[in-house]
Amino acid sequence: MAAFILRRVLHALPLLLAVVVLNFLLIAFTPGDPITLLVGDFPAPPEYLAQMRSEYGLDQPVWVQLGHYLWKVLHGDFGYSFAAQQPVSSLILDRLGATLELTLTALLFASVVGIALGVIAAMRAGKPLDGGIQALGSIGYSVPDFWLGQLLILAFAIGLGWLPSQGYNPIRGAAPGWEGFVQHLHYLVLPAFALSLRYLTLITRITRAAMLEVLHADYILASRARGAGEWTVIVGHALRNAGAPVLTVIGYNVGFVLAGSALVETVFGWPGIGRLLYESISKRDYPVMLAILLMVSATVVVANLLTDVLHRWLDPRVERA
Amino acid sequence: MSPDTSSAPLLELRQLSVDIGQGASAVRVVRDVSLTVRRGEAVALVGESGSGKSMTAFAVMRLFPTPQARVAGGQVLLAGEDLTALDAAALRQVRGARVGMVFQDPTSYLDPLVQVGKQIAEPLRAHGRTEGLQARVVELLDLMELPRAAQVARQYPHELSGGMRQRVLIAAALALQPALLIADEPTTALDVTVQSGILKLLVRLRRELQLGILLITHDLGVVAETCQQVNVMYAGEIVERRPVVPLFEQPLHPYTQGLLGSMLSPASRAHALFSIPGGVPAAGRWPTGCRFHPRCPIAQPGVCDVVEPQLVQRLGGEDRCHFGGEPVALHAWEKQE
Amino acid sequence: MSALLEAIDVSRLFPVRGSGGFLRKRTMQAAVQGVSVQVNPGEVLAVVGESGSGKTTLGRMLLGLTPPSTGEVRYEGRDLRSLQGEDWKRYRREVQVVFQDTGGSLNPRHAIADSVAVPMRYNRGLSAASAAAEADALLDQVGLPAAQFRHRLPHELSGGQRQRVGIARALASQPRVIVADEPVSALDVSIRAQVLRLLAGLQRERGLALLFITHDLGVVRALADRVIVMTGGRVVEAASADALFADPQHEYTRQLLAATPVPDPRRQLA
Amino acid sequence: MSFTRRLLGRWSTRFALGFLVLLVLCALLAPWISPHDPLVGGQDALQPPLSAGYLLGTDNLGRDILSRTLDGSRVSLLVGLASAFVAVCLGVLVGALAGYCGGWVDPLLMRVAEFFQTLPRFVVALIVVALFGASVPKMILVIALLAWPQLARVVRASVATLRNAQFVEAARVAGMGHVGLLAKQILPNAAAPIIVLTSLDVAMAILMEASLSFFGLGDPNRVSWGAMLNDAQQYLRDAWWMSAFPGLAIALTVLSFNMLGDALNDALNPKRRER
Amino acid sequence: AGGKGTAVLAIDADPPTLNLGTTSDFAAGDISAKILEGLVWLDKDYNPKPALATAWTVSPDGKTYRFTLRRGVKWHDGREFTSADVRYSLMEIVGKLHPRAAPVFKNLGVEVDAPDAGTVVVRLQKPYAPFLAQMTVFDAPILPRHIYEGPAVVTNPANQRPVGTGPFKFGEWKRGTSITLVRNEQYWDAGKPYLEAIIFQIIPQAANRVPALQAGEVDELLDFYTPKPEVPRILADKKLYARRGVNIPAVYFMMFNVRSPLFANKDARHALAFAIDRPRLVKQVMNGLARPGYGAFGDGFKWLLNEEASYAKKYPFDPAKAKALLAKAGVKPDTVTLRMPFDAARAQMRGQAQIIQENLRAIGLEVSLQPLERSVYYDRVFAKHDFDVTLGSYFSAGDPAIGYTRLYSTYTGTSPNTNASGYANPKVDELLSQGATLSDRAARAKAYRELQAILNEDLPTLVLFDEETVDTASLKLQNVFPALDARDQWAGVKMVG
Ligand SMILES: Nc1ncnc2c1ncn2[C@@H]1O[C@H](COP(=O)(O)OP(=O)(O)OP(=O)(O)O)[C@@H](O)[C@H]1O
Ligand SMILES: Nc1ncnc2c1ncn2[C@@H]1O[C@H](COP(=O)(O)OP(=O)(O)OP(=O)(O)O)[C@@H](O)[C@H]1O
Ligand SMILES: [Mg+2]
Ligand SMILES: [Mg+2]
Repeated sequence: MAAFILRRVLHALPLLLAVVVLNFLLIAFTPGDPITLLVGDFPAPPEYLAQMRSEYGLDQPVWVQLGHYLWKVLHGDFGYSFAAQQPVSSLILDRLGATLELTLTALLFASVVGIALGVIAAMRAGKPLDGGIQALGSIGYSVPDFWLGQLLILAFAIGLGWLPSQGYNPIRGAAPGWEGFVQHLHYLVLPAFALSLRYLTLITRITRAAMLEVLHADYILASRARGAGEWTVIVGHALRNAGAPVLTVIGYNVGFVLAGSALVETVFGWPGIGRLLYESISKRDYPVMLAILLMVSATVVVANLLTDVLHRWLDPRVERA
Repeated sequence: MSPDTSSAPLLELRQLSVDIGQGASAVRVVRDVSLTVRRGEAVALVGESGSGKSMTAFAVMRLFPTPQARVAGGQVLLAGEDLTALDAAALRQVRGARVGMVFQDPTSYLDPLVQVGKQIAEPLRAHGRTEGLQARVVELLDLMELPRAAQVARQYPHELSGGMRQRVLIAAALALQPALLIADEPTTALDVTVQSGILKLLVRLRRELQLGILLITHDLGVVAETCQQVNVMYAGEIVERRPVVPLFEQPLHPYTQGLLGSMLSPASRAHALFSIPGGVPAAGRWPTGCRFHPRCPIAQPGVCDVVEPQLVQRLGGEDRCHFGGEPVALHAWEKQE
Repeated sequence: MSALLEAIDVSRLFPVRGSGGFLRKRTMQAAVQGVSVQVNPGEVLAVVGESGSGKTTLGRMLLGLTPPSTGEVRYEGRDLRSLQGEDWKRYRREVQVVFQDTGGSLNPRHAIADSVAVPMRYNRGLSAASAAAEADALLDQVGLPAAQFRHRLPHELSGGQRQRVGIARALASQPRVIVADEPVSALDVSIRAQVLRLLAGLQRERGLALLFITHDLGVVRALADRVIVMTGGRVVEAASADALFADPQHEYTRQLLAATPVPDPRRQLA
Repeated sequence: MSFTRRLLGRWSTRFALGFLVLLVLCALLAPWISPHDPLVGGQDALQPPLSAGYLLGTDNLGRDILSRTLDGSRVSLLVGLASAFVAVCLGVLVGALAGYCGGWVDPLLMRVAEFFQTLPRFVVALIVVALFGASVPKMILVIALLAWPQLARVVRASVATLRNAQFVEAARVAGMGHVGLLAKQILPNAAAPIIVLTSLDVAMAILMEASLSFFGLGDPNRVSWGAMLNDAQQYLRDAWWMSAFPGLAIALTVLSFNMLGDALNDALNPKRRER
Repeated sequence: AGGKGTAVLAIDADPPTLNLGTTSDFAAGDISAKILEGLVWLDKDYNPKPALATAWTVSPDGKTYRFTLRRGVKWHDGREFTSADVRYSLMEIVGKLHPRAAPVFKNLGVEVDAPDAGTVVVRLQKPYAPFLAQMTVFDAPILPRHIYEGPAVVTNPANQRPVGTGPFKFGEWKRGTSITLVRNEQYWDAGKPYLEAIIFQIIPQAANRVPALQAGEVDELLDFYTPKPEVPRILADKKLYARRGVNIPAVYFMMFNVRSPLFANKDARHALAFAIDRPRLVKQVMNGLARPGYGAFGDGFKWLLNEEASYAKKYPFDPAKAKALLAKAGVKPDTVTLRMPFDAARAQMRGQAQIIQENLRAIGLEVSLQPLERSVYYDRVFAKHDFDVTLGSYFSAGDPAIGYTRLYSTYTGTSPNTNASGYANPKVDELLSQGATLSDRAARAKAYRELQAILNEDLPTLVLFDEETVDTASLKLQNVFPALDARDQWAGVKMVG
């Protein structure tokens, strides 16, 4: 297993290198000059622009910049954000917690609820309950998430006033202790829901399909023939065997959830990486963009790796290298 | 030790019917099947593919591979108790505890993700045993003549050979010492050498544990080696039933004779090989009259294609042929050739 | 008698992913090891052996579907690897196959007449029209009246009927050798006999050579002139059919004979 | 049951197909059936639905929502279908090559696919369109470039399995060449997942176009549903109809393609037939 | 102690820096204006009022300014504020790095002397009328020399946690969420400030800001952050105070590329002036919060208006006339497509562009809208001049000479936010220079009136409308917005209830 992980990591390295290089070149060859954004809306003297450019190393040929960048990334240094005038790593670290909180909550919610709904639908296949779950699922999957976010805000925050419309914590400061935590959870509900819905319905669909695939498998029949109860049959055998595709979908969609957070965090004013990315795109903050893209790609790679490892662990048939 | 034919039947099917599908589109794949298994007796159910053997077996435990199938009529008596009258919970108490079941393809009937020991212990757990599971599993695997039982218990199905897997399935079926074992083509997927091992095992268990066995197969050679009673099934119906020796020596139904005739023996050469022409009609598209008449060499127009034959008692067994009692039937196929 | 199709000391290795080890350590396992067989014109050669003994692999090497790791396969005395252009085409045409899996060996989307016509179009270069006509004739010949069966899809046929299509397709190339890989083991007893009869008849009429792979000694007895017995990738016994049944030499052959069920209820297992 | 019967057996599929047919008709006929010029407004800004002359109301610049929604279907469908088409061509080509050739070609192509899969689709599209400017062809290309790997993987898996299927080997023994084998024997049998994924890709592309337009990165010279939602953002509380109709149009279209995908999946998969 | 209440002010995003000496970012100004101070501040009538300078004199030739500094002022870190800080700030930071002030300082050849700790003398090489107006915290903030003296001003960590002399001290910056300022107990204006703390809450989604204001989560929302369609809702809210229309003038305009063959012709430019429905732009894009274009300098500076030359007289909405003019310019209908790039990030531009597209199509001109990411936009328009018409808006910063001159004065460089039209007229340059250097307002007005006559006729740029602003605050806040710039002068703001 350790060797397998090591091999996968070694395989992933060139991939990540390619991601960095491509992103770097993509961004470097776009028209426009980030420095002009930095100085604001009045004409700045050319000397000043030149000074800024050399300050950020933008006056060098692209391949030199790329080389410098790769060298620094290798040493864990993601450069300096000229828009925020901070080291990129500290900028990202500042926001990392919020994003982790949001995406993990969304993932967890989507997985648990999605699997539960999928199992229920599969067991009631063809019945009204199944139809209902499938119909809601299709709709949930089809509503554009940015629109959904707005509708949620309109309904639950502005209309009903049950939940805050945006932000991370009460503005004037959260109450201490437990109460504060509950207050904070209020802020989490809508964005987490908006972020998870598509994913949730996807998991429901996959779980349902995978369950249907295995519910009529011979070993399920055999287990019933041994007198096993429904719980054992469904959870112990069916869900376990349906697990691989479900797990795969969960793992391989982590990237999409992360990317989706760019939208949701912006709509809900959540102070995370996604919004930072969106802001950095509009400010042309190359180092931040690059670092976040790399981070997302790396997360995807790691998520895939974890999925495979988990898959191997769950399924003894996959050979252990 | 010969089977205790005097005792009350262990399993008795009475006029059992199985339907697939609902309402108008329902197809009766098993019709009015009656048969009996006693303690310590191996009873065969033979017939070509699609004749309804498996459906009959599944009907015993009311456990079908497709949700469309259901028992449409008749009774299943297990030691006198009617299983068709039980509710789901009560039926679950029967499954695995009083009736064990073994299937054709040991690979697909074992959960690939669960250690075989756990699967053998499953009926024990399902029926409330929590202690000494490990020991019982090892004991069962020993009984199945598997070496290094403790190690095998920890392995996964794909790590075992086909013969070992089939033994595991049998071990799981016998974990709670049921009186009846239903074995649906337990050796079809296996090599001949492995098959002979499994058959020997079944024969031993039958005698040592006084196990009643309902053995489903299409291989008459297997039947000849292991069973005492034989039920021949065609198109959802029992067409002949008799003890094994008379059945082989003096089959009355032309279908039985055909089956026996198409067996390969060391003496047969290909050009001389016999086969029943045609095939089993698809379920639901049974011909009128005798279901076998389109393939039958002695079928007589006006009789066989019109009148449904009934099971008739004769010569120590039963058969379902209009001419079963007449001399033509004894050598039906020879006259054909 | 010079062999039509022969394997000379062929072996075939397959990689098995070894356990442990740091980076992928490939170990090779032999599926077939140093096997030589000869198929003579017009003869039926049976290959028997337990599951996994390399029967299929041997057959595939003779068919040119799997290249041997060592040794060589010769057709009419010439190494397959040296066959070029027309010679290769002729080999392709003259050595045909019938597979075990009646369902999987026919394209589920093609009407059976089309499947039968494929070898005529490609191996023999017939035009679409003449291929279709000939395919009809062949279907008739294997007992599937073309008028009735021509347009059926494989799933609309029974196993025995599908196997007949498979045989018709093999015949469509007008081969001299057919490699039949367990063509009857998936079939019902009564249908099995039909197919065997058909094969035996064709073999006799056309003087076909047949390499027959099976694990059923009854089938061997019914069809074969000569038999080779394989276990663990090696040939352990080769003899004429009669000699083999009368006086098996190898321990495994004896086991095999003993394990075959005898349809005599008076000799039940004890 | 025939394929069509199986496909049309469910009401949801009939709904989806009906809606899509209607949509295509609307897109084709938009210039003739629109009550107003979708690009021309006037003084009648923010009229609610059912007000004189405007069935679905007007937007902040006084343009007719109905006409704009009809016109918007053209961009959505164009982007959806065209990018799915490009993605399918690429995906099938790469997947078939990788699956059929095996050897070193396979891992190489799959690494490339993996690389594109590692990139977060939406984010990359956002960056590319933001930095290089928006136009419909560009959007189609970007979306297609990010969508093909999934198809390639699926096709590769099918082809790799089918390559060794007995009927393919039989055809090989029958003398068929590589191209014939791929085109006539293998790919037709891998069609099911391709068709299903295509319909899902169309849905995905439509959503992506809408999202990009929502961020103000669409082509402003053409009406699109996402752009309408973007316009509507500021009027969410004052003119619900500005966002409701394009939003619904997106949701229904995506829903229909998804349902179609599901239905095809079931209909093309013989194993699912009876469920 | 002393302060009461915490005010929450909405902003849109994290500012890049809090060093106002190097940025003209709006949010940075919002925050830093409470921490830092200039020498003066401007009241609602553009009058300079004492801040760090208590008094000043101007030499008769308008070239020498002598400021008397406030004594006893302490930096937030406890150090004494002296004239050295002023000299350093003006010469080393503002004069070199401030995007708005640096070019002006360079042009004027500004020299700063500090004859003693309480006096600063500024010498210009030529007179410059709005000089005092540029000595506010926004254009010339005074920064602590002891912290900035050293190599790199732009990367100084103090930019993230500034030290100033203002009423509030930097507290905490939660990135993406909020920035908190706390009361400066040592503030020179004893007793002030009245607030205990200020929280700048980041609300990235514009649509969420007004609800937050109405719900009382936020106490102040400036026009800059307010979506226009929501303004009527604000004006109707009884719990809110809205300051409407008192603002620093800003104009939205359409610039013609006079290098292009089409717009080299004055008739074509006039045609567009007749064709574009400016009142509709005001109504539908700005929700009525603007005034249709008046002329080259808008109508924000009442003292310089030239009614004779105004657009209302010269270019009423008249598509027929527009068509005729186009024909006269030799343009056949439906043969030309104009390329109109604009900054994609600015929501108002899209609406304007669409109405203009519609208006021009009506006279037979197709317009291709090209929303571009900002730096690409700058590159296309200001560096490459690759456009036919473009949309923009310039902010006057309180004087036409500061903000609007760059629209018309001859310019050959590539800096953004300059005159990209390619229009060059020595007469105009001469008059603009007069407008900037004459110290007498009447004389300046004369120059500007003459400019309007020329520019409204030559029309290198068509002013579409003057923006009107609505800055809003909760009624719980008292004494808000005493200054011209709503972000300035928060020491006197009180919180009640
Ligand atoms: N899932 C199913 N749906 C519909 N019909 C079925 C299903 N399973 C079996 N049948 C039909 O029921 C009939 C009896 O099937 P059964 O499986 O009992 O036959 P069998 O005698 O066991 O055959 P085999 O030797 O092939 O196992 C057949 O005609 C078959 O077509
Ligand atoms: N493509 C392959 N890759 C790896 N191993 C293979 C491959 N083909 C065959 N083998 C291995 O080679 C051995 C021989 O296989 P082969 O299929 O030839 O046996 P067989 O005698 O035909 O068995 P059966 O009776 O089960 O068909 C087996 O252990 C098998 O696992
Ligand atoms: Mg069966
Ligand atoms: Mg084989």
